[in-house]
Amino acid sequence: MALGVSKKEKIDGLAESAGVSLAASAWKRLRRSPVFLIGATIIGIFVVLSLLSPWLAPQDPSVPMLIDQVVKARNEIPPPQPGHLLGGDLQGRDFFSRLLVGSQQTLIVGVGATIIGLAGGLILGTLAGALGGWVDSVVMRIVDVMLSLPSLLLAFSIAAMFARPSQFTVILAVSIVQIPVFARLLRGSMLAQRHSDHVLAATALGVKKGAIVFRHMLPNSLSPVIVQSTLVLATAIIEAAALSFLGLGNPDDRLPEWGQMLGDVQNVFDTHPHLAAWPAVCIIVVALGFTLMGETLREALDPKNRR
Amino acid sequence: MVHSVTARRRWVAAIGFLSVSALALSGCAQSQRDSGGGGKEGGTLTFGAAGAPKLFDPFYATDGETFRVARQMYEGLVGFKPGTAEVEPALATKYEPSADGKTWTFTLKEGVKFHDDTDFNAEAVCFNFERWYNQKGAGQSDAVSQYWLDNFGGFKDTPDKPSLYKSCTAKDAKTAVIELNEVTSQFPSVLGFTSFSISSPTALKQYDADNVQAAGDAFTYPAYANEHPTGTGPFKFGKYDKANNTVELVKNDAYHGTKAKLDKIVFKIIPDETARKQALKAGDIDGYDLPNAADWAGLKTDGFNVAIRPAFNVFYLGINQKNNPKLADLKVRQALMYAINREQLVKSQLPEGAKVATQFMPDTVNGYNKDIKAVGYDAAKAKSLLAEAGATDLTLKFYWPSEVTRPYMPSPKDLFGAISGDLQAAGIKLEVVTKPWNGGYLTDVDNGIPDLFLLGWTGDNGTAHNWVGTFFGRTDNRFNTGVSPWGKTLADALAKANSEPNEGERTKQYEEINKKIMDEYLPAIPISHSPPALVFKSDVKGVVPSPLTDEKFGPASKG
Amino acid sequence: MLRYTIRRLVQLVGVVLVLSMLLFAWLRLLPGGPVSALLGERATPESREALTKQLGLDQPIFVQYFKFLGRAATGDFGVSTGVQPGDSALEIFLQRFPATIELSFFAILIAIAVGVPLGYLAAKRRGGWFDNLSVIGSLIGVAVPVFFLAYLLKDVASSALGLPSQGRQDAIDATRVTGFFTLDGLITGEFDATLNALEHLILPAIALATIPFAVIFRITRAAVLDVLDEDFVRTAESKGLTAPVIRRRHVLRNAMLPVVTTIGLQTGALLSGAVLTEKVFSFAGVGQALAIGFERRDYPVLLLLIIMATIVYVVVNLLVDLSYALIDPRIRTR
Amino acid sequence: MALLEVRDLSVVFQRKGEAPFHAVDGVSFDVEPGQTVGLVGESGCGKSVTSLAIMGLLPKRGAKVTGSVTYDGTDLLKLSDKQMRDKRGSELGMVFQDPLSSLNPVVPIGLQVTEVLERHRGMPRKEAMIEAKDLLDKVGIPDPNRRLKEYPHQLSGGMRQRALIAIALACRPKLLIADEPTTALDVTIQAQILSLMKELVQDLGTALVMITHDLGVVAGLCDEVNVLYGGKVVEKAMRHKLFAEPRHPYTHGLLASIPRLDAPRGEKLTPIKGSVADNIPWTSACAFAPRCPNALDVCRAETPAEVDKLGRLLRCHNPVVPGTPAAEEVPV
Amino acid sequence: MSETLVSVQDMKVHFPIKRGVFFDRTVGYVYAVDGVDLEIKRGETYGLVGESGCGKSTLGRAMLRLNEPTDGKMVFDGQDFSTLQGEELRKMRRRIQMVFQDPLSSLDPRQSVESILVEGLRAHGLDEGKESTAKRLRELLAAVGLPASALRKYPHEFSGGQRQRIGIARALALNPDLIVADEPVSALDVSVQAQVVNLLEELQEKFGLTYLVIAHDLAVVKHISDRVGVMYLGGLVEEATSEDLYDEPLHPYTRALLSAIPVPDPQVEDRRERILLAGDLPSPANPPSGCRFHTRCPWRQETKCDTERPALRELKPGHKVACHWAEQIRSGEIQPHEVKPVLVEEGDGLSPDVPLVGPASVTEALNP
Repeated sequence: MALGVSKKEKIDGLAESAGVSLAASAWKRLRRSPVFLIGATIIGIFVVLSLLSPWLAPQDPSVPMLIDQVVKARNEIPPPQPGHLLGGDLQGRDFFSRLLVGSQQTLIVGVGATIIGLAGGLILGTLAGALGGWVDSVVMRIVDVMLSLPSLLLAFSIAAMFARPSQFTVILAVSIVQIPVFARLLRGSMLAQRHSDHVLAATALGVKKGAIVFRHMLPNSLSPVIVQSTLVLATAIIEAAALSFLGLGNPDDRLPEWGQMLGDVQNVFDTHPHLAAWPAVCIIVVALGFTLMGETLREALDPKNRR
Repeated sequence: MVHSVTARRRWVAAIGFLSVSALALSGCAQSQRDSGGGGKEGGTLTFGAAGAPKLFDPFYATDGETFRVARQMYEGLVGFKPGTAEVEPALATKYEPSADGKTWTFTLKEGVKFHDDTDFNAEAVCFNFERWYNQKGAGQSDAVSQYWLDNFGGFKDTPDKPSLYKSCTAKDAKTAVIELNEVTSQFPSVLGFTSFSISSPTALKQYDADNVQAAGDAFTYPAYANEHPTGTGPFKFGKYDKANNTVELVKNDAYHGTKAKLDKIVFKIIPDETARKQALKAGDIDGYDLPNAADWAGLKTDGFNVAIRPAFNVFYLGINQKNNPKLADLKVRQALMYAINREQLVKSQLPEGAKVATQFMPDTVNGYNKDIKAVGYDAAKAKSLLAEAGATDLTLKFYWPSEVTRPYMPSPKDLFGAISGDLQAAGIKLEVVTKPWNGGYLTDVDNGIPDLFLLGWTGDNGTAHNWVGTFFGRTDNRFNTGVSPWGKTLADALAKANSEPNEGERTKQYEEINKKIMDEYLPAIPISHSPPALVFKSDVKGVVPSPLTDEKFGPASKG
Repeated sequence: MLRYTIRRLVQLVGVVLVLSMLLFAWLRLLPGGPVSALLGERATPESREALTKQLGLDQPIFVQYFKFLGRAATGDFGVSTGVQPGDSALEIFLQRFPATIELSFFAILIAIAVGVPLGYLAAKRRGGWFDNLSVIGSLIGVAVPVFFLAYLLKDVASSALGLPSQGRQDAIDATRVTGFFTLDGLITGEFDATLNALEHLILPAIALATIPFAVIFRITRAAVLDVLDEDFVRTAESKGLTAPVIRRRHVLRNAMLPVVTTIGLQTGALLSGAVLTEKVFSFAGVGQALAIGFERRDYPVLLLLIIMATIVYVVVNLLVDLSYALIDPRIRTR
Repeated sequence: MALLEVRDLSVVFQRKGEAPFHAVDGVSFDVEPGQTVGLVGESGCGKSVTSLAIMGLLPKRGAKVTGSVTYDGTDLLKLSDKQMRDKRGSELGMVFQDPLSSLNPVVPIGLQVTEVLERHRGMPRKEAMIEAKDLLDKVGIPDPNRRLKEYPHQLSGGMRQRALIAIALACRPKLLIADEPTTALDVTIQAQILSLMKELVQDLGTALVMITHDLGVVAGLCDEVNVLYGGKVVEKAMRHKLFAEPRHPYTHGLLASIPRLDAPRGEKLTPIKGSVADNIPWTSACAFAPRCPNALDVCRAETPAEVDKLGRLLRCHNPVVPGTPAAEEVPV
Repeated sequence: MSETLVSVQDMKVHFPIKRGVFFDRTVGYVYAVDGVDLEIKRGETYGLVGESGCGKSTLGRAMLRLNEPTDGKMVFDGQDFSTLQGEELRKMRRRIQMVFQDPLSSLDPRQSVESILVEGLRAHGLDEGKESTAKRLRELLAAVGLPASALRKYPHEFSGGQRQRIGIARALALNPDLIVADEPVSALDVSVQAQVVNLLEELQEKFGLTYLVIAHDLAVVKHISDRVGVMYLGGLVEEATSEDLYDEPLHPYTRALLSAIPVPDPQVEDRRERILLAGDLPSPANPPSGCRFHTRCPWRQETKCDTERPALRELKPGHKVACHWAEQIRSGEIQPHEVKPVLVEEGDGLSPDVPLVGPASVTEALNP
């Protein structure tokens, strides 16, 4: 145990200027972390690209404008040429534009899955953590059932159950898997909060139950959930690719998504590796960005790591 | 790599010999390939199959993987000329219809014996026909006796569903007379289907062949279908090794015709297409079916023999007239045809040898109308036709299937991409729906939910009825042709042609129908015929690619 | 402990029943299903209807479910419609299970053998370049889609290393005893068969091992870091114990607790990865069956395999919990 | 010669991108053989860091230790890692504050005792076990044979601390450092442990460095007391002298702010204003100045020097005149 | 002034121990508080003292209904507080406030001091307007000796003593009659403890508060309290005015406790006779029969002690004790003898300090 150091930290903290909330001080620590900055930069570029991509893309990503250069019979696809930086894909669409625009759909999948998973988890976790008793039991049994399958396999199974696969079902499959994770995470910290002195103090003050839950328990339980969300963003993007790979993804590829682009070209991996490599690299970089952010965030928010 | 495997096998054989007695109970499998054989005679051909055969009784078979294995062991009364869809004699040396076309006399080949050493004769033929006609319970299911139901109709105890088949009489040992209830162009070519191969009556009885049970969501089959298929073909059943996913057939030394050159055929089940390719390259298999069109060129370069089958299928854009009244307008349907750049699509998306379809059957089918010319791509024309029909603001529900490849549709997604691009360019708005082939697509298409859909057909035989008859022979079909007045006309015309006993007249009628379909009705838009292929190592000879995928390995040799 | 085990097993039965009910209901309510699978594009409305009736699919869903349960009790989980059409689902599972166990075993072995020492070293050199590099490496390991890595290994590494790129395909001619190819060779004395089986295992196992490796590495690192900060390590130092004793008895033994749990969770979760890896390497295991099952909507097989996956996952985790109790006296004595 | 001579010991914690932090700032004291020396102070005064520095247990990275710690003629700070390991546990024993976290939870008590015997006295395991049993017996653990096989969580807090003491004394060290050994315990247990330590130290002739924040503990146990503030010794004297006449305002204030059991009820406590957080660095001032009722201008301008007068060491510009009551201060 | 404000009657708090194969059933109880009677008069400070695990905190929380008592009731200002439900209970809470041990954990780290203080006001509709609230907050801060600038700060920016002041201000905000202070100074540095102790005393004078101070430090309790109750294993063993208790402890446990506390005076220390208790506190899940203290009592007698639980009885005016032999011990008739320590079984996880909710499995605990 780095004794004196932790004490020193405490003293440092006290010397800080007025009115620094916990979040603000966590942010202060984050700003100093180069790893976080790398992650944040990656994500920043990714988000900006995805928002602007429809205007940045030199070509329409859904129009097979180079189809005359596609010859399936000889496994030929359009090579890079003026106006088409990376050539065309299997259907003669501009590959570079698809990569660019793909960032948008990828962001939608990641954010969508995270939001749904988060919302479901928040509802279940809050119910279980705030009410306890039989509600807790019921919620946790549901969570148990969901957790008794490895998560990716559960996502595959859920995706396979939709009669009509689409972008939305992909998001749903990936997000449902996250619900129990969020729920348990939240329940755990809510339960801890329930027994914490400051919640007791609020109860003793006569603060209403609802206010205690939403003003004290929930906000103080959110840190691990926020961290998890960041990590889920990465997972969702990777899992969406796995779904596509298994033919469980969004079959409609007019609006491209990286995972789908990667999963769809498995048959030509050996002959046109660049069709897989580009989206794969994009996915890896973005997933890494989110993970870096999540991990540094975890460190910054974890009281144990404040040393 | 190949070398080390070979060397190792000899070594194992020695050890295995010693350990066999000790491990007799474990059901161990010995080295299954003997690569020592050379020359044209003998040897083992290992063929990469995409799936496991469901069973070995051809009558109950419905899928290609099952037929592939069965057709090496069985023969029918008639067969198809190698490489064509033309009927030729097989177990029957001669067959003649009566004047009314309802009574057929088959003269049987003599000296033919089943694999169980019993005699093939007219009685055996009639036994087989009666067996088929007398299916009970689960045996009557569509999923089991599909080919009988499709081609002969009902069974003996289904009076509400009459059968084409009436009776079979063994006039003498080598003459069987079959009576039909009505005339059809299909007969006797249907007897060339592997389903209607002749089995040994003794074995059928001994192994309880008709005992099919529906269990849960599937069927279970008797011992005959699983372990004791007994036909007359050049190969006999060896074994089905489920642990290793291989089916083994051995040479029938008592074959009545030219004996097989190979000692053994091993069908090795490799579900993954890429894996089959790699297995071929690694020398683990000698050939496989349905190589990805994109790989053909590469395989050829690597010295493999890509055997392209004559295209015997049709890929079409299905139109359902029911939901959108605009689609009942011929102009709109024609606009769709003009809008699609079929030339381009065939060139870019389909394998070598694919052709634009001018009608709903390939040119090898009787009744193909040579005079029909493919309508060229003309987006402007499409637009003006739509305008004429007052359908400038057309929105169509366009279905395409995921998770499937079909010989006529190697990559539905890419085909959809090309077609939808063309349609949109013509100003048609699309509401795209994708469903898994076996997870709702077929059901929805059958239930008439889409406006446009992608589908196709692989022919069973060379009769026109098998094509246009199947598509439009009734009015409540997938295209809902009954919505338009001509739907009934078309169905009637098809029924009439089918029951025309005179072949020349029949052909003429079909040619006319085809012309009308394309000019006046246009119930759907034929797009292409694309050839599937097989690929073999260069030392494999003698397998003739068949439009019906009716490849016989009897004449094949290796090395 | 026994009480706990029984309790967990009872819970497992409950979970399996609920799960099977949900899966069954859902699969039955889906369009398509067995009828489409059996009839294909040749289906007509009549034939569909007839077959539906014949298979009893028109009966109320709970009737169907109880019938299913009854059949399941006798080991009949239905017949495959897509993976190996016509084969019984149970047979498919039994036949493929050893392959997946073998693959998972080697994958987790690799993950542990590399992850634990690396994690320990990184923790010991916390903040140093070795630590930073390996942490970033592990993060990248998690960020790479498994199947992409598998393809890289298959297409690039296999030719570079001269290893077979196909799993379990061409090792057919050895004597089969247990279904575990590596073991069979050892039992029958066909050592080259074992060697061959191992060759076929290496690349898929590496692909499958990446994520467990990354996770085990990071948990080990974190656990060691935590333990290094513990008071009892300081006590051990104050006793003047030698570094190896402190490492083994005081640091690692305590750090192992979360690591073992993670290993268990990862082992249980390997099946997810196996679906992807086995598909890429055409490795004839349960994962491949699942992959094909998903693709071809083979519901009987999917139903059984998913339930089996659940059982395996829960049992593995139970075993881990129990092993945890073996390591940690605080839990053992409860 | 003293058994332990600590001279000008300083510990500076240095973290990347942060100002160095002087946890211990020039501490000097001696421990004679058999003597008990107290280090007293509040949290953050550097007393624990001092003990860790003596034992060589501070992290190598991030903590810079200067000065000298001469034990039996050798400077411990100059010893190699290996040499230091030989000393720890055999000649230098240490007892920690939290007996639960200071014992390895997954190793039986027996092994935790025997391993030190095996290491330093080269005993085989069997023999060590017998010795361990005797040790547990000696520290008052009932049924020692059974306890040897048990794990820390199966023992009560008091028993755990006894076990820790047994471990620390297993090799009969000449010096025992006890870092708040009773803080985590209840008073009745504290009394047991303190009396045990007193007894054992006397029996073995071990010198004891007692680190605590509790002046009561020091009053009953130590021969000499060092009062630490902000990493420096501010006052040092024999215990009777120190308690009778505390001269440093901090010592004086501490004594006045503790409620005493034997004081009549109603007597007001006199707290020291502010908290440790109000410290200013020693560099050019007295760290205690902001809280000091006696503070003069010089206190904020000049670091007070250590003055050794009449057996009392004092670091103060304006010491308390003996007999004055503590100054009443408004809080904050 | 001597009117009774709080009356606790036969208060019991038993925590069920649950386990089972299929369903959790109760297999035993942790007898955290097991029949306590006490009265607190308006304006006085009642000190509750005892070692950890004796149930003093549980009793305090049960009185506030922060734990539900198993049995018994608490009458507060003539009203039965134990039976109040819902909104009535919530309203009533305004009058009884609590100060916690750990000043940091009892303050919501995400709220500024202002919102911490306003919360209680708002809950009881005392938040009447921006102006008046702001004024009230300034008053509160002034009362506890914090600058007004503290309002915008967050708890982690204060020192321990300052945080405890915030905690006290929060309790004060509602103008309570009773403040239950659970170990109010034990987490603080020695030099700071006195500040808080003095503050509590000042506030009592200023606002006429009644205190229940719960602490393990007898010196602090003695200093601050008018009357002191000593708890051992869930029950009161002695109750007296603080002078009385110190001058003449009647219960053997109290005697031992008093003798164990070190005094910062070498002269006193050198002279003192210590009564060292053998062994540890028995587990409250399995308390000894008869007198709970008999296993460690140096005055234990052959009869009665291990069979009969002594009741709290008044031995002399205002001085109650629960010991069968109190008179004899007092008179010196019974002399202490040596006691062999009795093994105390720990590690069954039934410590009352550990809440009985937790993850269902180890994996659950470790796998967020």
